[in-house]
Amino acid sequence: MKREQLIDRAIAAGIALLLFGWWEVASRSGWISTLAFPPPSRIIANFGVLWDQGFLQKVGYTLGRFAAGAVIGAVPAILLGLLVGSRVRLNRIIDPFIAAMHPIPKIVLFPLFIVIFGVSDVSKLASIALTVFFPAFINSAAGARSISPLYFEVVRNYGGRRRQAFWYVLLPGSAPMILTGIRIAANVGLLVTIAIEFTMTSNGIGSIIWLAWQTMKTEDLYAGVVTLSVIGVLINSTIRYILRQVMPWQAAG
Amino acid sequence: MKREQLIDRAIAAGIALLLFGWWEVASRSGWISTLAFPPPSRIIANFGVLWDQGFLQKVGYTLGRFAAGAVIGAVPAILLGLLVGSRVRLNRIIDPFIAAMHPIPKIVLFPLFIVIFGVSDVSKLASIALTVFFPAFINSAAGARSISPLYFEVVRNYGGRRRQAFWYVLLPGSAPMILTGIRIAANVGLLVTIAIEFTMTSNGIGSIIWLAWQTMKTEDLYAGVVTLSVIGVLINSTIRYILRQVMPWQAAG
Amino acid sequence: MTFAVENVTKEYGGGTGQTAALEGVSFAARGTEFISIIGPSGCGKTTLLKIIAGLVAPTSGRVMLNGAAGEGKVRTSLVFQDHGLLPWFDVLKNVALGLKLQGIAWPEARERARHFIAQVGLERFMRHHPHELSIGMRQRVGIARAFVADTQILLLDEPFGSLDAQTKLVLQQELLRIWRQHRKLVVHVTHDIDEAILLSDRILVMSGRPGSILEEIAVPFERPRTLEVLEASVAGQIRRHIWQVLEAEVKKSLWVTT
Amino acid sequence: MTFAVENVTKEYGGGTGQTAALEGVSFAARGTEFISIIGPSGCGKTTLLKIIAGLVAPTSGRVMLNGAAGEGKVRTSLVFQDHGLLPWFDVLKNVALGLKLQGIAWPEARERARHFIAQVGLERFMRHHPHELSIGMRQRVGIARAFVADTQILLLDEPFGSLDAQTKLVLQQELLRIWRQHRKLVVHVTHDIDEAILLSDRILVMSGRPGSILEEIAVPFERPRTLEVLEASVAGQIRRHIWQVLEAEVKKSLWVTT
Amino acid sequence: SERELTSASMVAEKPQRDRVRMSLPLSVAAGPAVIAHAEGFFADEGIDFEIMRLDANSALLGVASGSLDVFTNPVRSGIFNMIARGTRIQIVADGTHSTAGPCVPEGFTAPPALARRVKAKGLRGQRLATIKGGSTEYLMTRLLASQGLTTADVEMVEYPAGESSTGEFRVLDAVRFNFEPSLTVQREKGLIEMVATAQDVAPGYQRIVIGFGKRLLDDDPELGRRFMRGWLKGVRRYNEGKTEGNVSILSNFTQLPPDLIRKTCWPSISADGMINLDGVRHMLEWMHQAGYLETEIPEAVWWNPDFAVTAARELGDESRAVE
Ligand SMILES: Nc1ncnc2c1ncn2[C@@H]1O[C@H](COP(=O)(O)OP(=O)(O)OP(=O)(O)O)[C@@H](O)[C@H]1O
Ligand SMILES: Nc1ncnc2c1ncn2[C@@H]1O[C@H](COP(=O)(O)OP(=O)(O)OP(=O)(O)O)[C@@H](O)[C@H]1O
Ligand SMILES: [Mg+2]
Ligand SMILES: [Mg+2]
Repeated sequence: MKREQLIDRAIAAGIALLLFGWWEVASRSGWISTLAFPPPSRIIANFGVLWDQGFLQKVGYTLGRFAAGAVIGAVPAILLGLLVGSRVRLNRIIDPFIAAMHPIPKIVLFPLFIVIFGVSDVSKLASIALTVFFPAFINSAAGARSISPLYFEVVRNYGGRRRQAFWYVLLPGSAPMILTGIRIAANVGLLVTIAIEFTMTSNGIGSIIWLAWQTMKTEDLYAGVVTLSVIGVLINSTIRYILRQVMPWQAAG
Repeated sequence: MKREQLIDRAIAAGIALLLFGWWEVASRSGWISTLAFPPPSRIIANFGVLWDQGFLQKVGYTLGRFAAGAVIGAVPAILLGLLVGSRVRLNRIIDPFIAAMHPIPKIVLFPLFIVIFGVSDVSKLASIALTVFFPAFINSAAGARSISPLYFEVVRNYGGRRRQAFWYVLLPGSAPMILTGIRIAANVGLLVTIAIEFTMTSNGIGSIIWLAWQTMKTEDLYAGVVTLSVIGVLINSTIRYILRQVMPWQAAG
Repeated sequence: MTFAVENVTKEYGGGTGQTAALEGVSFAARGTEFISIIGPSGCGKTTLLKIIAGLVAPTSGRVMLNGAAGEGKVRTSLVFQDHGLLPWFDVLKNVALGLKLQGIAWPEARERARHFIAQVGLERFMRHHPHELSIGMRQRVGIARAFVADTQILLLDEPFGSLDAQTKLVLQQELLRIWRQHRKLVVHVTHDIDEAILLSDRILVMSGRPGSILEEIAVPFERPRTLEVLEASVAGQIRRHIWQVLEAEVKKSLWVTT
Repeated sequence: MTFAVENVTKEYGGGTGQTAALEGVSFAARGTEFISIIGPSGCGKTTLLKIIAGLVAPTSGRVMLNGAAGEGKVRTSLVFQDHGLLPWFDVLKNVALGLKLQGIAWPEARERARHFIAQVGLERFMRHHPHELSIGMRQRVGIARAFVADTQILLLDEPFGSLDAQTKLVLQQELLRIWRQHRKLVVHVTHDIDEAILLSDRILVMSGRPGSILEEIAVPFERPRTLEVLEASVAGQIRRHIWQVLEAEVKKSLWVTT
Repeated sequence: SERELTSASMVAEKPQRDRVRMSLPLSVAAGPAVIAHAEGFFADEGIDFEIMRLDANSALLGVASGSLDVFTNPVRSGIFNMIARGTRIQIVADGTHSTAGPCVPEGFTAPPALARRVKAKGLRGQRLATIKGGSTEYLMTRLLASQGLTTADVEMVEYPAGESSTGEFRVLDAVRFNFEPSLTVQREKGLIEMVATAQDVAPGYQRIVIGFGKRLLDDDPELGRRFMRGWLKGVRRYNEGKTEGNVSILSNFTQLPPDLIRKTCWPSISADGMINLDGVRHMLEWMHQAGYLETEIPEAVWWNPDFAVTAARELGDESRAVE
């Protein structure tokens, strides 16, 4: 098992190297536009330059915004999702509202947030939180619905009250779907954070990408993109780690 | 059961009416900004005006774009997700790539699409499809992972081959999570369709909203928003209907 | 404690139409009695136990405790026919579940759980999760969980069905010891007529679906009993009688002739 | 067909450490034999059947068919101990599963499935889903599914454990009829010693975990047999012998004294 | 050092400084405010100045709802419609406008081949990128009109353009509106050529305006005047051109490298705060025809020159000297 995992990691790394290698060659030899797709080596070298300009601090701004918004959105989403998902009638009443609010574009309606929350950072966090809310809610509710009623019977049988059923059944039983929802929500939230930073802030990865566009510094652009990818991979590993701890019998790699 | 459902619908409708009633009064009496939140009655009246300006046709453009992009994105997402989710090692190899690509803003990839697809509608569909892909993939893969190995054993036991296991176990067994993923994906896809239409097209709901902002005609803005909400509710009802058909033992309302 | 099931009826609704599971089930019991229930497959035994435990609502009728309606009022522990182990907990946590839910601190709950886990021969598997156990082992975990909870009413739904004869014997004795020592009401569903004779004060025989009580048979043997009682002629009579009642009931649904 | 299990060993790995389930299990069988396996709970019986069916890979050893390694090569149908009904299919589709997977057209598959569903007394529940059935009814669906598939090897994992005595009897007879008529190899795991005596040509008694074959006992009665054979003295000897072997094995893991 | 003294004494007398929040784009066009802030002109006026980067719609709604005090916005129908609906906002000063000169900060560009074709044979039948409703649509109709064409005579490409655009990275094979800094960057790389400047198409083109909301207009007009003094001082310093100080302040603010800031063309901003009224009137006429304006509103309702006039008078003649 252990060895197989190492081999698979190596295969993934190999594929990544191959892709980047091909990109490097294709860019250097001019098959693909060097402007649009600068060779990876140059992107990496450029990281050094950015580093000296406080790159890490800018990433920190993005992460701070993202984390705050994500937590504000995800925690109530999970709790409400589990509650609604575990009660058929509540679900029937609440679900249409969720369905109606989900497709309302948060970025496009950002100015309305300004009216409600003012021009402060609260408006930005609210958009991120609201974006994170929906996938987390929907998957949590579906997770709650997927739990066999037998398990709730078991807890009631041994004198467990509703609050206890939450900790003993609802939360562990829907953990895989909650975590899958969190994974999607985190990524969507990250995307919205970047979109907000694009036009609404003068710091963070989003503004790096925006500036890079303005000045056609594609290495900077890819620095932003690579950073986002790394964040994405870290989010995902964390979630898989938690999943392995919580659901030992369903751990896939 | 039937009667309970009707009561719940009535409760939901009652809550909605209350909210809109409060909004109407609050807006008319000036407690909330009439500019940012025009009274619902005015929004409804304005629908008539928009109708005469070919509103339905514009909605049609949005739905066309959205449906095309969503199908292009979701079908491979589900198939690939089920494949990857049902094989531990494939999952271990592919998953990091998904995790790395998910948080890349699709607008950043736009130049790539332009290089590949040219300045046509195809590039726009590609953005929508890619956005839809990730939630659909992630939930499908998680759905496949959640199926008890016992069911695969049953099919193998009766001489079923891999292809058959797909139809007999993989697809029905992960249906709830696939459909939950589709629900999230559809909404995210709709949001991106609107974002694309916002600045890149002169038709569709997104462009209605764009023009509404340009001219600060907020009734038009809300016409777009309400239409999106209705589409969201329809998407959701359809998915719940399918779920009830496919998973009779897990049907929640 | 007095206990009575009064005219309980249960209909399941749902997608595929109505299914009548129980019809007018009534019986009474003393608070320290050992009752076994025997009936054809699908006649509503599990449904009846769940109604007594307050987990399923009867369509009509009620469960009386000390003269008042009380489904689920007095604490019961049900050994589920399909084990009902929580897949996210290991054996130890599953067995300690009832204690934890009663608010007993972990060190004490752990020790008490450990005792019963050893009793069912699973000490080595304390840290295993249900999916790593054989079916019989899961059933033993379910039994240990009910034993440790020590409630006034113990409901057992074919608790020994997946166990080998020897293990079954050991656990039957343990069950009797607990019952005698803690003076509780045991309602025990089984398909094994001999087991019912060996263990119970009274045997209720149920009809085919929709289930109702056809006969109540007192088992006259002194306690403690040994396996020898099964060779007594009274045991033979009881066995034959139940056999015949069951045969008639089963033939109604199974048209195949033996 | 010749059949042999050769020196099969199985270790389960996983989160909670290694568990040795089987150790050096060997036995051979003729292609038309009826073999029963008896062993203490958790000794690896289910694991052995799954290895024969090719569903679980042995850690070492192999299953030989007609002299060649062939786990899962010859078609087998296993009646799963935990039923293994697909929750998304109704009873009819579950029973017809094997036929559908063999590419048999729906009208024919449906008719054949319907026949066996009636056989197990569930005609009225054809359109029900597994969650609407009692445990015993689910077990009967699992049996019908295996019977209808009609494969060369039939593997039964405690198939009658949740059935009442009468239903069990009917289905045992049906099993024997199918076995005689279609001349197949049956490997049947049971905890019921009498059932093993009544049905089998040979009984294999397994040791406690890690399981191995302790004894092979031929059952000398003529067929067809009636319940009377159980009263024969040879039956008594076999019963007592198996009982003693099991007792010794079970005592190793259950320290409680009876 | 004199300024430091005054500001110190002001702090001493009046520890409670008034906060003014203003929306600004992340570009050189934010120059006056950024410079005034950095040089302490606002502090001198007892203003605690705060810069907000916001999109145009958020800026307008921010001012309308009182959480923002000064908006920076392109001239567009939304401003006038809001005023017509009774929102208390007014345009109070010039943001940027075009002037004749060698250094052009905005105009229609195209990839070289297309640019040459357009210059030789005109726009008819060529690809033109725009988006409806904004001020770029106005400029585009002017561009077409200058060649006697309408939108029917060209191939319209749906693409983000004008002030909404975030990405200048994509090089589009079409004539499109373009502005700094991507204008300079793309021209340097030889990716585009200028087809027609904004000044060619609409002389004195009023691109950006700044405006006040109720707080500075009615509740505390004195604060509005103080802000305007600081702002105009900033404009004067901005108009000194690409001095070391200005370049470094703007480079800091925009996060663009100093040499790029130096290379780009800085848009003109009038030192007395006056807008190109004729130009705006013409735009309003066009908006009305295009159906973007709900009602016509009198000039006095949307344009309030008083703050700028007063501030310019108080600041004396030195402003004019620079211009
Ligand atoms: N998936 C698994 N992971 C780890 N251990 C397992 C797994 N499946 C079975 N085991 C272990 O293997 C041993 C044999 O299990 P098996 O299910 O074959 O027993 P069995 O003889 O069928 O028992 P029973 O009569 O209780 O059904 C048990 O000790 C069990 O703990
Ligand atoms: N959730 C349900 N929905 C619909 N019908 C159900 C449901 N649960 C049980 N039934 C039906 O009720 C009847 C009684 O079921 P129950 O499980 O009580 O039987 P049982 O006597 O315990 O049978 P067994 O001995 O097979 O366990 C059955 O006919 C079954 O089909
Ligand atoms: Mg039952
Ligand atoms: Mg087993």
